[in-house]
Amino acid sequence: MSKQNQILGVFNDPDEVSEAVGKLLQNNIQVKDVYSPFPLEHVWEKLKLKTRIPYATFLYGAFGTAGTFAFLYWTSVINYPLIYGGKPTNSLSFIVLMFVLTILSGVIFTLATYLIREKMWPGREVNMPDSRSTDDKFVIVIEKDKNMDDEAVRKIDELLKKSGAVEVNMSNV
Amino acid sequence: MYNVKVRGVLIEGNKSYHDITQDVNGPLLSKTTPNWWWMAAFVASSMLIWGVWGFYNTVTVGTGTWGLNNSVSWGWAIINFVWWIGIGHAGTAFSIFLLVLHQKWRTSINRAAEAMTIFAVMAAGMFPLIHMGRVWDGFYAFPYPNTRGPLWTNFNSPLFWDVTAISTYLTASFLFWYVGMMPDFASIRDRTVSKIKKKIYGILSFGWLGSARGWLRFESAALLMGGLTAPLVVSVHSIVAMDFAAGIVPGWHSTIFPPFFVVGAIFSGFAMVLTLMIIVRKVYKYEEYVTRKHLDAIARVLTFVSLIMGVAYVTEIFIAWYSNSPYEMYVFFKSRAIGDYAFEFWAMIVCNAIIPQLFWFKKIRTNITMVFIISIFINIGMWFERFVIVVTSLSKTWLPSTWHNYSPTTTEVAIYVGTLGFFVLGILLFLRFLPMMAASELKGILKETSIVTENTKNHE
Amino acid sequence: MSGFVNIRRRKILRLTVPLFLFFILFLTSVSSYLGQTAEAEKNFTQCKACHTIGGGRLVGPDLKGIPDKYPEAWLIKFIQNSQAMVKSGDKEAVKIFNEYNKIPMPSHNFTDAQVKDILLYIKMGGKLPAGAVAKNAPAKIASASAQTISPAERYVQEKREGSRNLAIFAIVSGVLLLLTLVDLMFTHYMKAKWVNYVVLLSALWILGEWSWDYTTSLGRQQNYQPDQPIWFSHKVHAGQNQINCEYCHFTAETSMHAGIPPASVCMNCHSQVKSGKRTGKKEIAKIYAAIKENKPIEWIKVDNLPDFVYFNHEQHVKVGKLDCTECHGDVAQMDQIAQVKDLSMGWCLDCHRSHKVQFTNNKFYGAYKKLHEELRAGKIDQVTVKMIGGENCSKCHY
Amino acid sequence: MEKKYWQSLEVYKEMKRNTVSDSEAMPEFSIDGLDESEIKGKSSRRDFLKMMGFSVGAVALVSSCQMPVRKAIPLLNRPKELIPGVPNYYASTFYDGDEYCSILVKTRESRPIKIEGNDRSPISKRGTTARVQASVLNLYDDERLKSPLINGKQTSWKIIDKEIKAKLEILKNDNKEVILMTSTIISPTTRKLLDEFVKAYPNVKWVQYDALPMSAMRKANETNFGKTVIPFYHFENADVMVGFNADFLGTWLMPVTFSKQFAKGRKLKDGQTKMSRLYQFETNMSLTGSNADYRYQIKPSEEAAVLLKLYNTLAKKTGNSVFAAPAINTNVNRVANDLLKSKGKSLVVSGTNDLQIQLIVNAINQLLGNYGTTIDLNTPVNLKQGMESDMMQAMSSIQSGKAGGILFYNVNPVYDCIHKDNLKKAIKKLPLKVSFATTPDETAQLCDYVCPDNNYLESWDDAEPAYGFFSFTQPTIRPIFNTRQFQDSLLTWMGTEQTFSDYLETNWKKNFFPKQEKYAGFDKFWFQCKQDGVFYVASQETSQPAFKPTRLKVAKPGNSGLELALYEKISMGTGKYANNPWLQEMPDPVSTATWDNYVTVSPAFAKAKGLEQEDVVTINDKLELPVLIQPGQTEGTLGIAIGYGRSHAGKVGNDVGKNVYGLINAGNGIKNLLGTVVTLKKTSKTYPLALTQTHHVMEGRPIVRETVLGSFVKNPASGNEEHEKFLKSEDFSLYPEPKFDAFQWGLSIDLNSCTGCSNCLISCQAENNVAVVGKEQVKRGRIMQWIRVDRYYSEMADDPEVFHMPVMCQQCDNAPCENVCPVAALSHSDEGLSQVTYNRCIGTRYCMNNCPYKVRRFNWYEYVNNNSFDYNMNSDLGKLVLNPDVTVRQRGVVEKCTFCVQRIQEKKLQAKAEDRELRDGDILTACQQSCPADAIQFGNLMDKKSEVSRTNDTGRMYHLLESLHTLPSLSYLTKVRNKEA
Repeated sequence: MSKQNQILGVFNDPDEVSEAVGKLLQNNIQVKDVYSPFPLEHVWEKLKLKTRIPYATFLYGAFGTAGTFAFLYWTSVINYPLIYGGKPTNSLSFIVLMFVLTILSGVIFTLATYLIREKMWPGREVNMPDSRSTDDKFVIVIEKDKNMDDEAVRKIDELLKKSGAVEVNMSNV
Repeated sequence: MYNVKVRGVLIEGNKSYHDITQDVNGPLLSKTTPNWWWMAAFVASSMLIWGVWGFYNTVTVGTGTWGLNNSVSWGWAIINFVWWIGIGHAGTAFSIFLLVLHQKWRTSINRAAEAMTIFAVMAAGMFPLIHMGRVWDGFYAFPYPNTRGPLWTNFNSPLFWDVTAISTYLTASFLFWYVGMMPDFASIRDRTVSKIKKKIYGILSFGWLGSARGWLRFESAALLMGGLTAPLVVSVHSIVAMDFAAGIVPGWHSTIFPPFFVVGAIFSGFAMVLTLMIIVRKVYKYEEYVTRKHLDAIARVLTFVSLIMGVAYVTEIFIAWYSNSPYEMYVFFKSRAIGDYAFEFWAMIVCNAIIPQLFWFKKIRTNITMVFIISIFINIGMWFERFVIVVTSLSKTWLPSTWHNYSPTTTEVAIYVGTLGFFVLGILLFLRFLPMMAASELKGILKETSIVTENTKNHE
Repeated sequence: MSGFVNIRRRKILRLTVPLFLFFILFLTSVSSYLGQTAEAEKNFTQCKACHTIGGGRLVGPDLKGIPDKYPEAWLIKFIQNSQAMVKSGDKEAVKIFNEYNKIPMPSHNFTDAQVKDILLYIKMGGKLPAGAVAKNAPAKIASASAQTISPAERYVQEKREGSRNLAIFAIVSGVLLLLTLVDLMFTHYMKAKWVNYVVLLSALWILGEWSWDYTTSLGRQQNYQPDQPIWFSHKVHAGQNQINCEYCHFTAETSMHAGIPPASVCMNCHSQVKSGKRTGKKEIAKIYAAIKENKPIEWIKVDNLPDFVYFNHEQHVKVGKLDCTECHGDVAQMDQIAQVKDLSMGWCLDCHRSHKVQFTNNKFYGAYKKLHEELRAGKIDQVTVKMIGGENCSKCHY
Repeated sequence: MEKKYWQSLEVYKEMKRNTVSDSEAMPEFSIDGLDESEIKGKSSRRDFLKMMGFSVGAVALVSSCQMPVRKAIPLLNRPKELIPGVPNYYASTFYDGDEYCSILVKTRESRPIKIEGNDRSPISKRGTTARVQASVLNLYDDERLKSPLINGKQTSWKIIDKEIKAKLEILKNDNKEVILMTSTIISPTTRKLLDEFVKAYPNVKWVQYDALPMSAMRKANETNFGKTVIPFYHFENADVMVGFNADFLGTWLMPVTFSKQFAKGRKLKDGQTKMSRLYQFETNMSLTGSNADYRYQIKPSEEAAVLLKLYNTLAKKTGNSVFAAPAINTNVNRVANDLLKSKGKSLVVSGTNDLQIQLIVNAINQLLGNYGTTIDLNTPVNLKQGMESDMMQAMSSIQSGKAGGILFYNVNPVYDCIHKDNLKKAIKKLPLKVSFATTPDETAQLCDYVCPDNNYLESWDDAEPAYGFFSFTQPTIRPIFNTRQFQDSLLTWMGTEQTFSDYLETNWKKNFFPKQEKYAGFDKFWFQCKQDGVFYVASQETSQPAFKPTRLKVAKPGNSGLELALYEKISMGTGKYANNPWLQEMPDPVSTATWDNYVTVSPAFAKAKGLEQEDVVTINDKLELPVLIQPGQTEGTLGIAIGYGRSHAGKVGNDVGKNVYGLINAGNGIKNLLGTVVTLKKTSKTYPLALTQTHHVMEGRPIVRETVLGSFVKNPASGNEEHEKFLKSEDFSLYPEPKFDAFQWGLSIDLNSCTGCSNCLISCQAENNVAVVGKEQVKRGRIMQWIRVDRYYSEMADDPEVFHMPVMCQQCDNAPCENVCPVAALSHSDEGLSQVTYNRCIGTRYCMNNCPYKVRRFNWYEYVNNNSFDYNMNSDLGKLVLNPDVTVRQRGVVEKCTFCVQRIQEKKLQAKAEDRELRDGDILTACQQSCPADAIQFGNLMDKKSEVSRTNDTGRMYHLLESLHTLPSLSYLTKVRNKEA
């Protein structure tokens, strides 16, 4: 018992989960995380989770545009200007490529950022609190720190049960 | 918010979350591979082998083995290229457009559609390379640093835009597709009992957890990638269209081409999706997920698009007449309408503009067999469209002294059939080893889009 | 022969050092000679093969005092085409011809003026004022005669080793790369992940480096140094004996090909010089053999341009006034010729982009009105090859 | 031993053009210096080095960098005038028995690679024909005999000489006739030699034999003027020309000369508004007919009647007596009036070998007083001296057994004689049968001795095509094989040690040198002769001989069913060149067909008989030929080309088409190509014909722009209204128009001068290493020739007007092709050239689509070293003709006309090296250099005084498809027909 440092509330229904999270927060109990088979917007709202990926993506896109133009200009105006069909070397047709490559850099770097941020890579070992959370169960994880006595634990357990947890387990990660 | 009363149910038959997991993962986890799969795979691979022969023939002997000549120097290779690219549009169109537009009904189809995109675009991507005959020189088309000055590529050439656009498109849609699958890989990882599968799907899932924070980032990343890729759906085929529109060949040189091609692409793409899904839902018993409503929705889209196609054809012809250029007029009114390629021309009109109009009738729209047949017709019609554009225009250009007709050789046909084989084989492998529906997304919409089920009731 | 000449040459040097100061004074006073004698020196390199000045008899007579011995007009005629005179039965000519066992002196297409300069040069004992002498660089000759390996050759060797080492690196890093990947995916042996990533990146870098190095050398043969059918040393001929390049590569100024000398050209000297200092009779004998069997010598081409390139020596040597060494390296330092430059298209273009055209002193370029105006207006200070289409594909590819 | 390396191996006398060469050396031909060869595929550019035994090819061994080891093999002794990498030009003479032309031979590393026209010749004036251009390829023909043969087995000259001499002696002793059958000999020296030979062997009977003689004309002139000659014609002096089945621009007598003259009379340069007019009465649509202002279709049987009608009309108008003439409904009034208007400045010729016709023609010309102005009897033409009668005698003496031996020189009667079957049988019996053929042809097959003659590029000779016009042939290469010049053979058999080159020189020293005063010393004179290649002595005669009239009578043209009109193709001629792939693949200027002969029928006839193109029909129930529907063919007549159906021509020419010499109309012992009556039956079979053009009308597009003289005089820009419109309209382009400094190369083609003879096409092929692709590929629209001579009919009807238009790369300044190449293989040079870099091309073929002129050619296969394309580029010998300055394109590469950029570079370099500015006319493109009509001008458009700028500066100039605003550097001048609007 002493070793186990996590309280898992396992739910069947997404709505109940978000309610439960709400209750827990009201009783200022820190919810470490919520594991679910699909995204739960309400939970994010309740946990006040934010991400800054969109800003990053914008930068990547901007870089793509600028970089492409710089490259095109350097290659076909400065480095080796060749004349094709009487067109000026610095021609409108750059726009097409700038457009496409903006998207490419945006997509690739966004993905990269996401993976890095999530520390995901092929073959990373996982230890899920409850593997059913990729199937049909929704798991609330609560950190059990030293100063948390059994009373507190029981309270949490009760709270979870009340808000519809089908089972409440202790586990250690 | 999605309203079941208004829109009707998207997932039928009282599915619980677990059922979905079972239904999606089932085929992957089962040890036995169904016989129909083997048979299909055999047919597909024999097609592929014939294609490989054609490819070998081309590479060793030369493009002389094709029916092309100095006047008509683009033929089946380019036609098929454009055709495949067109088909390759459905996936992205589905997942991304509908994702951006929050169309919930896409969830059960988009995964398969995206897979289709990947393989279709791969099939398409081969053609420009084969078309050259000397495939080993293909790398010249990329601007890499070299000791030739350095000598770069011609950034004005639509063909170069093409190379860029298509590789971008392939990359983007592949990544998007893969990212979407990671949660489902995880789910398989956690369900399977076999050690190997666990390892493999574990690696594939990049160690997915499904925590709230993870989901948040995942959702935003996915949405961003989707949002970025969305314009590609338009741009890629516009650029393909520019291959022609930027050329001065009568019958090509027209501003209508980019939108016209994009629409055509979506047209053929949706048709191909229809064709596939009708088969898949049969063999995998997925009627509850891919419901008649889905098919109906697609059918409606097709009807609308086919109308646009019809308008496009008429516009083209009108402009040809309006331009009062003898060259344009000859191509449209002599060469196409009554000339050597009249059959292809009229086949195109009938298959694309007329037959789909049958969807106006609910009877036909709801009759799966009819829908299937019509979708096939559309695919054929779109192929003819590309034939008409490429060949008829080239065979009758500016100087009558250079006019020459074109007909394909076995080598060309073989290569085309080969890519069909490749495509089918790809889809089969996808069906066998990858989750063919986005389980997580399905779960996400289950509650709000299906009739209230038991397991949710008793908690009230 | 080479050694023989060398000893003589050094002796001459010592002998003529006192004369130096005098000459400087003299020549500066008649500086009008300078240009000519400098040219005369260049031309005289053709004579050096068979003659010395005060160096005693070689293939041909020692030229010391010759200018005074015969009337100038006669000498001019003789130098220009000795055989004609012999045929015409000129007594003196025939006498010399027989005296030097019937080895005809090849006719030289010098103008009378040039011959006069050469005669003057001989009068002067083959010396020039300091400035010119530096060009002549006796020091270099001294060092060249030593058996040490020349800078050019060392450079070539280093390059070869360099690329070999890189290849080894590449293989090692490839293995490392594989290990890291396996570890990241399956074994998870390495606990400190960053090590994996560092290895990963550096390995990729090295592989990239190597593949660039390898791919760029494809279809190229920089540092190519084949063994020739005859052990022929440019160091001896061009370096020590100072034979002018165009004496053997006779068409460099008149044709697209610089010209590999026909055996007959070799015979100009080797009909007499029958053994070399370092190779003895063995190598030179091959020439005789070739001629006896009437089989041409199959030299191996060293400087190979990439395929599909039209290169014209006349354009570069005569019109462009390029020095041979700019492309062929310091041949005078090589015993065994190697391709020093990589002869890539980029290399060609770099020169075309930077090199100044003989613009104002060739009437042909008069046609470029706009450029001339800009020059006059001072918009541009020089005309590079690029400005007159030096980057056009059809300059070299058709 | 000394001599060995101070003298060259073989001593030949020759002179290098334009540089006085002091050397007497002829280089060892086969050891080439100073040029690397490369492994196949990587580049075949210099593949010519791999030749014969000596393959100095790449020894592919693993060297330090996996590169093939390339050898550079210098000559043992370099002859002074041979500078490797620098071409030498030798003035020489082309004469093949039918056609004469004075030429320059371009040699590289002492290897003839190109024939050019000799501008110093007063006869051919720098012009050539396609056949002359292609003749260089015959030098490198794989079929050439490598050594003398006895009964088909190789042997040495010593042996064969001994045997033949012995036999000759025997025959001489028992006084058996020996027939020496040669083609027409126009070489005075050779004639002298032959006379001496006949003296040495009195039993030898010398017969000149022509496949297509012009005996009728000689006879006619004999009757009318007492001179058995062919007169010299001056088309340039004629205002009105009337041709009767005489294709004098294509194949008749001296096409080059006549083309030059014809063009001269029709040039509208520098404000000239006078122009001659050509009427053509003919059966087939000939090249000349296609250039006629007025063309009338007549049946062969009607020709005489029409002529007589013309004569009578003229006679009436001039008050001379008329002859009874059969009724004929061809209207000749217009012609008659025109002729009378320009009396003494007109010319009537007939190509028909028929005495009656030639007599009438003479009478008409006499009536019009053309003798002395447009016809010159005092400068007779020496071509075509063969007389059927001599041949008949020879035949009879062979058959009767009077003859005991026969020698064939430059003739192939077993192929092209009418009685070939009897001949075959007859000569089998003869004890001595010698052939001097260069290839084992049909006749040589039957000979037990074959003494292969040199190719003319390996021979010494002189020629006198027309009285006083001398011309010289000198070797440009040492005999490649163990062959010997015909004349040398004769000399040997006469027992003299002298070589023919000495014989020639001595003969000139004795007989011709005294005829001139210009040069005091013979050496100087001889040198000059060889340098110029020609030498002219004016004839002393001034007054034309008196005309003895004869009674003109004409048989009534019986309506005798299908009449056959055989004709010579400009490419194939009499069939000597059947094994020349260039000529086989050259499209016929009128029908655009390659690789075959066929039956041409009129559209109406085809409709009536239900014939389609390519249907196979039988002629006289035995000869099967495909049908080609030919607008302009006379109703009720058929046309078939001779010169096909060779059985022993070689790998290229064997069994191409059908041999129709048997159908020659030889009634009354005179060979007449026209008038044989035949039957035609349709079969169910079809046979593919490889035409380069499948659509024949302009669809009302402003492609060839034409006007008539009348409106041209009023407004030089008439017919060119499109161009006016183009100039008026503005703002085509987003981008500024390209600017140039110093050079912008331009080429202009005068559609009025161009006759469509296709000489440029072959010249270009020779200069630029253009591959031959074979019939199958031509049929599939993959012909390679860079120049395409488009031919349009005004309508696909029975009597169309014809347009010829050479189309090559237009070198557009706004080139559509350049924009679309993804790999930058195409770009624009600072001198206005649309440059193509072959080794960069990856073969997307986008440029080909986007080129509105469709002048870009794709290498669909590897055409070099590929056994499925077994033409000159597949044999080490054949590759010797390749031009080392031009890349040989490999498979999958797009190629096109480059304005002969290699020539531009060469001349620019020359100017730089000589420190002078580039002169206008320094650079001559291959097509321009030898154009017999001077229709092509090339030069610098930046230089406003240059020829091309001035030509463009007329109202007639326009660009092809200029509405596309591609801004071509190539411009055309409108065609002007001299006819009423």
